[in-house]
Amino acid sequence: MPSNDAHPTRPVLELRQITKTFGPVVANKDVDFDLAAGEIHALVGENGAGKTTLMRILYGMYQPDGGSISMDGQPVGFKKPMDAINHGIGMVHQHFMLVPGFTVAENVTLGAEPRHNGLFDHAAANESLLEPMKRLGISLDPETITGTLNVATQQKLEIIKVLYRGARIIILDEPTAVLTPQETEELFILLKTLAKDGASVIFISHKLREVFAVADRITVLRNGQTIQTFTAAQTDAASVVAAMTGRTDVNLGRVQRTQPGDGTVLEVTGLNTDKFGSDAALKSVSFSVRPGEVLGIAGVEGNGQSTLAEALVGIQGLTGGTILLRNDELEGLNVADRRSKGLSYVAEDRHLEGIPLNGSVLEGISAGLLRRDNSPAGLGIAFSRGVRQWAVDMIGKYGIKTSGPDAKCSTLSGGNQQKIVMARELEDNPHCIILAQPTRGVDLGAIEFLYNQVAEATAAGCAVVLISADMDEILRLSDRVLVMYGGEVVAEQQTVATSREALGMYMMGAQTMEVAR
Amino acid sequence: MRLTTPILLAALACLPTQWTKDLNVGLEGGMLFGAFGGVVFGLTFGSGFAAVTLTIAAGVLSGLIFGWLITRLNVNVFIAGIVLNIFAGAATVYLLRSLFGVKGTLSAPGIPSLPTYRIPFIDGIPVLGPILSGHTVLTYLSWAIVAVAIFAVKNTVLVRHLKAAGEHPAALAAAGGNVQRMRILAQVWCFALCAIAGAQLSIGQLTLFTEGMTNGLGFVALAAVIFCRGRVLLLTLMSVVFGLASAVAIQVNDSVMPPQIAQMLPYLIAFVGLIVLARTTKDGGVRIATPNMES
Amino acid sequence: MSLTTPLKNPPQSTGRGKRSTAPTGLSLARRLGPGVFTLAVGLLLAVLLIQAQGFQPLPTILAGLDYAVGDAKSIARTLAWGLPLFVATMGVALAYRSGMFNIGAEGQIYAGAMAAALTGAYIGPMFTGLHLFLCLAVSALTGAAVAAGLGWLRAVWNVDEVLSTLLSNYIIMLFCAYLATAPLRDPARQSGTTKAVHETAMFAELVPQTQLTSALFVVIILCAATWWLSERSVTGYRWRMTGESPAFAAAVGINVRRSRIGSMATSGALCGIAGALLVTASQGRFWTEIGTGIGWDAVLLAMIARARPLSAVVWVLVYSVMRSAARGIEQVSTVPSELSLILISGIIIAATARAGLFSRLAGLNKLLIRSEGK
Amino acid sequence: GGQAPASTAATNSGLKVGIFVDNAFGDGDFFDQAGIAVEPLESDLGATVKTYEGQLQAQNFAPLLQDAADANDLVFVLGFEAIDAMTEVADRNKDTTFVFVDGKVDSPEALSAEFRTAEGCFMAGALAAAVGEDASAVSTGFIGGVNAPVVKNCEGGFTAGVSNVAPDMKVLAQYVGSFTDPSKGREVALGLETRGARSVFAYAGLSGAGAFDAAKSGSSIAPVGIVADKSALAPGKVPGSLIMRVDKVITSMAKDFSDGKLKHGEQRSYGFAEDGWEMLYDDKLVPAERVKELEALQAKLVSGAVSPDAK
Ligand SMILES: Nc1ncnc2c1ncn2[C@@H]1O[C@H](COP(=O)(O)OP(=O)(O)OP(=O)(O)O)[C@@H](O)[C@H]1O
Ligand SMILES: Nc1ncnc2c1ncn2[C@@H]1O[C@H](COP(=O)(O)OP(=O)(O)OP(=O)(O)O)[C@@H](O)[C@H]1O
Ligand SMILES: [Mg+2]
Ligand SMILES: [Mg+2]
Repeated sequence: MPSNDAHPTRPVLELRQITKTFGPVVANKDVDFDLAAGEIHALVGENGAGKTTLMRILYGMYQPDGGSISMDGQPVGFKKPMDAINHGIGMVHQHFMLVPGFTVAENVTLGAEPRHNGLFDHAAANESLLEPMKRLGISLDPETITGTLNVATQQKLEIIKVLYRGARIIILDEPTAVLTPQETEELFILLKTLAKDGASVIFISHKLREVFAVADRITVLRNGQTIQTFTAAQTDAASVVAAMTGRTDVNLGRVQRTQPGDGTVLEVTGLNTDKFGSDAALKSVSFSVRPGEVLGIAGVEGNGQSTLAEALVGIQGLTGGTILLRNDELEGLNVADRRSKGLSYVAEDRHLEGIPLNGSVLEGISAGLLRRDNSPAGLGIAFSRGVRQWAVDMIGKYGIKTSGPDAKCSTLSGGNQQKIVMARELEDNPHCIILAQPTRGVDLGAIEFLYNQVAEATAAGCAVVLISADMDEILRLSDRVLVMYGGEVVAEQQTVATSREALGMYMMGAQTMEVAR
Repeated sequence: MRLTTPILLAALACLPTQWTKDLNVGLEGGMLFGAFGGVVFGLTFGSGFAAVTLTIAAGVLSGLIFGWLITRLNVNVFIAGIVLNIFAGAATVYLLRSLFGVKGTLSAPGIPSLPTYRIPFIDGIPVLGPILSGHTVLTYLSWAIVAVAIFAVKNTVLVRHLKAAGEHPAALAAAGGNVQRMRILAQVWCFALCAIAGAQLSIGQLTLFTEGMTNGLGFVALAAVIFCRGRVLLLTLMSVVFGLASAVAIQVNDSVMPPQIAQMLPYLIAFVGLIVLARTTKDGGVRIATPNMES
Repeated sequence: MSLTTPLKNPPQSTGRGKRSTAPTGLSLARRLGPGVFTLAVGLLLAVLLIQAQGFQPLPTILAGLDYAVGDAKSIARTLAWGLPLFVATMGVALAYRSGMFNIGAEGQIYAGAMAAALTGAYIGPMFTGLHLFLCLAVSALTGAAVAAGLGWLRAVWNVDEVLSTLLSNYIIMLFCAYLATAPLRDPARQSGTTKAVHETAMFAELVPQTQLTSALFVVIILCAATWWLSERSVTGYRWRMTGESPAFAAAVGINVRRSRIGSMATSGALCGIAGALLVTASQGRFWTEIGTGIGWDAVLLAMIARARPLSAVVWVLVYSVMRSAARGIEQVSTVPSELSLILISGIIIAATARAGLFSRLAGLNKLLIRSEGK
Repeated sequence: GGQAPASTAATNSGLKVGIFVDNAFGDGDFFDQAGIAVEPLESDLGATVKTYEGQLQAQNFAPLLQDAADANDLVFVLGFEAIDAMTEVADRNKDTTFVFVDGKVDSPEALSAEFRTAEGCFMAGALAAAVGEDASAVSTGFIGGVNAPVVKNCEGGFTAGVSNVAPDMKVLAQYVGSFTDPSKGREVALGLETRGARSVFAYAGLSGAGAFDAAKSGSSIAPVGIVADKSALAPGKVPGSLIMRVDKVITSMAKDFSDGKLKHGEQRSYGFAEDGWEMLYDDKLVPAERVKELEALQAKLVSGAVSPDAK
């Protein structure tokens, strides 16, 4: 166990030999982990490595099958989250744990409401926020409805919530996934302030850049086991990646691709729409994509990227503008007709739109083939022997790990589910494909495979619109980047000529600031 | 007013289950059991008070069982509700026949009726008097529950936890709340109030039990709950509207409108209201938690 | 997505866990297991209820079964009773499969029955086959129109179909009652009945004195066709995907609105035909209580069959026998025939609670083993 | 343990009588009135009686009637909904005699026994008017189940009866729209009360029970009973009942059958003269001279001196 020079204090928290299985899945196996006072300790690992599980055990949400937890040298056991909370552990979950319809004050005090004569004490609740807010140096109206706040503020609210409960060990599970680089930076300042005050932070992230920016120590999990604990100052990204993947040849740089061709495949002018769910409405969005080109669309989520994708494919109606695919007008067409014209779409929410979660692999993968079926009234057989054989071939070609075409989609891992989607969409031989968050929740190995498939498609002349919240993805794969803010395209950059920071500025709406200056 | 009380009570019963997103569509069945319980307990103990108390107790017990089924055993609440409606229809007839040997209606001199009370001052006021006064305890109770509910929504931790259990159960659990307890509690409340609503029908308004005597009232109440989207005052208003519609339906003369058409009124209002609701609110109609057929 | 305890519907964890733990040799047992379990619960319930009435359970049940399936005539009678229910259950199941909770079957059956009764009575007499076809077609159209309207409201205006179909039951049934008691009442009759249909609008009896008519063949064809449509055809695939995951369907280019309206219309048509069978294969006219409860039976059976056509057919068979047996039991004892409805309720709850119950038991077992180990 | 199930096969060699009802016994009304006949049939005629309940499941009517035909010589059928099924079953079981009670049936095989509704309701109207007059009411109420000919017929008789006794009294007629909804019946009764009626007659099946319930729980309205003696439903409130002697009709026809006096296809009609109807008065609520008047009126009705038909 490498000791930490920066924090010579003895550990406030020690996890020893933690084991947890879910049926056949071993999520944690003999995991060791310790945490010192005033330390920021990062926990990294690929998808499904067992990070969340370990933290849930620590937080009393799961009971370990084996192993022990001790705090300040005393063995402890948490049967439910309340036990952990009472021991000063607070958790900011991977998904927000905020009730959207509640006010800020109600959310922060949920589960530990100040009471007066047995009734909810509105005044005391509002007041109790002041101290944590002062500590973090932010201010919020306690009466605001939480659902109306932006994600960064909600993230801060989560931290206020943890402080309100008096936590001295704060767990953050992938807190930056939804933040812009600048917002991430602000969050890190908060975390460092807290650590300086003597609190300990466990920080889970996939993004090594962030880990190195904030952590004192880094522990790597792989397949549910502890691989190594590094001192951040004494290691580098390559060693951590090697520990995470068990491979030394992982390419984290730009994907090898052919040069885009000439002409235009997709030409979008002046798109306007209404609001789409929680996403912004589009305001005169225009762009074009060349054959073989990858156009990246960057932006903080909620700035119209989802609306754009759904508007292009025809799920969301337009209030104005034109979409030309190889000079065919698409605006008036429905999804099926647009697809027949050569448009493909990888939806951002895999479980909702990408695959039929409870359906079979066969049903998911052959949607493209069956769309073209025009037997009278659709009464012909859906899955003829030919279709089945095709599906089996695709499973082989894309290396989809499954027990067979009749397996339920929900039994596949995220990466394999995404391969089903990719197989279906790419095998349609589209002229243009819209990729929305194509590798979200997919691990490094599968990502590499999927990128290579995209590269192959572009080599064949397919135009790609790549919508991604992952800046690395955009920088690695795209030729050109558009940045969206508030439903508008606020910047266009050549990928090789821009930087993460510059894009980050635009994502925050910096363009308007520039104009103001 | 008389017709409003059971609708209002049933709607209030259902409200917390809407908060916890376990909308109980079995109101009709719950009320039917309540009505049956009121008559049976009344007949055995000879007192209206005992009848109501025991019926509520039975309701609480059923609520616990129902809550246990839908939380611990993961029975889909929609299926459970539909089954409850059908089960109640069959079971009350079964019991009626096997315990009392009658079919259709159980009416016996021994069935107590709940006394009605007049409110001293209001009783004298010309128009309001007969509307507001001269009702059973249960009617006044229903008004009291409305008041308490309005207060509770604003000021209690319990209602917050109930709502959190529906809106974001994980958040409540993570904050140390008990989601399952809240969900079960909502069902217990639902059954207890349905029991009262049923008792009001069988020994408040009448002193007899008839097969299927709820006659769709539970579904009307359900419609009221769906319209109100969790708000108590609106719920009360809707219940009164439906109550009035039913009253009009009964008193309207054959020469004005055939009785069958008149009886459609509450359902038609609910149906049209449903469409209006879906058209006017942003996120459209409320989905009832229907099961996934794969599960 | 996967959270712990508070998650209301843990994402398919149970099904998956089973798949990978159970040895493959047990696969047949596992597939039959649920059915056996639920039937066992039903049987247990029956024994308890009959015993509570002071009768010997087994002989009573056997007497009931003898009444239901004792000889060819009994079987024919039982089957005859179930004919409309087969069609209605298929209809409801088809809609469920497409994610449309059509609990308006009762109303659609009434509408269909009324349509068939009017077509049978006011048109014709004419060549039997044609007249019957006309009756079925008109009621199918009527049921389809009603259901498609409600489906349209759901698909286009997002009006929750659970509530709208529910309310439509009352509206339609009251309207039919109005028609049958006032403008279209058979003047020679006291109660709310329409005129009797012409002989040419009645199915011929197959087995004398049992009411088992040649409608049996119509029912078999309809069941087979529904199965093909729902489980095998491309349209069925589109509808199922719409039900399973509307967002997925929309994203891959399936017309979700069309699927919803189409499946509702087909469902309504089947329910309408079920209503027509009540008239043309049994009653010969419409009357106000003609189909009481059949729609709800269909809803329950479709649920218990989890909307699968094949298993729906099996459950309708089982249920018809139960109903018939309950009637037989009523004749030889004082056990009310509502017994069958109570049993089916118990069976559904048992079936839906089974997974939860077993995983609880398994958990308990594990706990016991572990505490012994310590 | 427990009792063994009964056998379906008849053991007695005497007359076998079946009574089929389209709904079920235990209604405290029409069907139970028929059920009274079982006892005298068995003791006086030595018959074996079996009962069949259709439970309003129309699909069961024909099979059950077939069962009844197989097991009995004489089958009484009660309930309008079963007419079709009965004519059909009667046609193909010529060795069994079917009698439809309470209505006219056109069938060469089945017999029918009709109650002259207007005649009975006339007396109910007379009683309601008498009670209303004593309570100095200007109107009396008539509650109908559904708008069917029998009910209209009854309303006519009722109105005639009222105007015979109290020519100025208004009849407030209201239909419930259902025979099975007491709570609506109750609301209708209360509505009639607020419109000035002090007596009411409900020809509305179960829905009528609501009127008795209203009276029992304090309403000042006096409900006249129908079919059976209804005084127990609202003790001290029911001035009298118009009793439908279904039992007498059944026993007398069964007797005629065993004497060989029943002809297939025959249609019989019952009124006060044939013991089909009977009036029962509560002398605590109706003064003796009123009862005398009413009995005199009934005699005139039987003799044909007054007509029960509405003017
Ligand atoms: N409730 C559960 N039931 C069954 N398996 C589970 C459950 N929760 C987690 N797992 C499995 O345990 C393993 C570890 O999951 P965990 O969520 O801890 O991974 P993670 O490292 O947090 O991954 P990610 O980076 O995707 O958040 C995975 O294989 C996951 O599928
Ligand atoms: N809640 C759950 N219940 C049961 N099994 C689960 C659950 N969540 C995940 N699994 C299973 O655990 C396994 C790992 O899932 P997970 O999505 O974490 O994989 P992964 O390691 O991230 O894979 P990939 O790299 O392909 O995304 C899969 O087989 C998945 O089906
Ligand atoms: Mg995780
Ligand atoms: Mg994963």
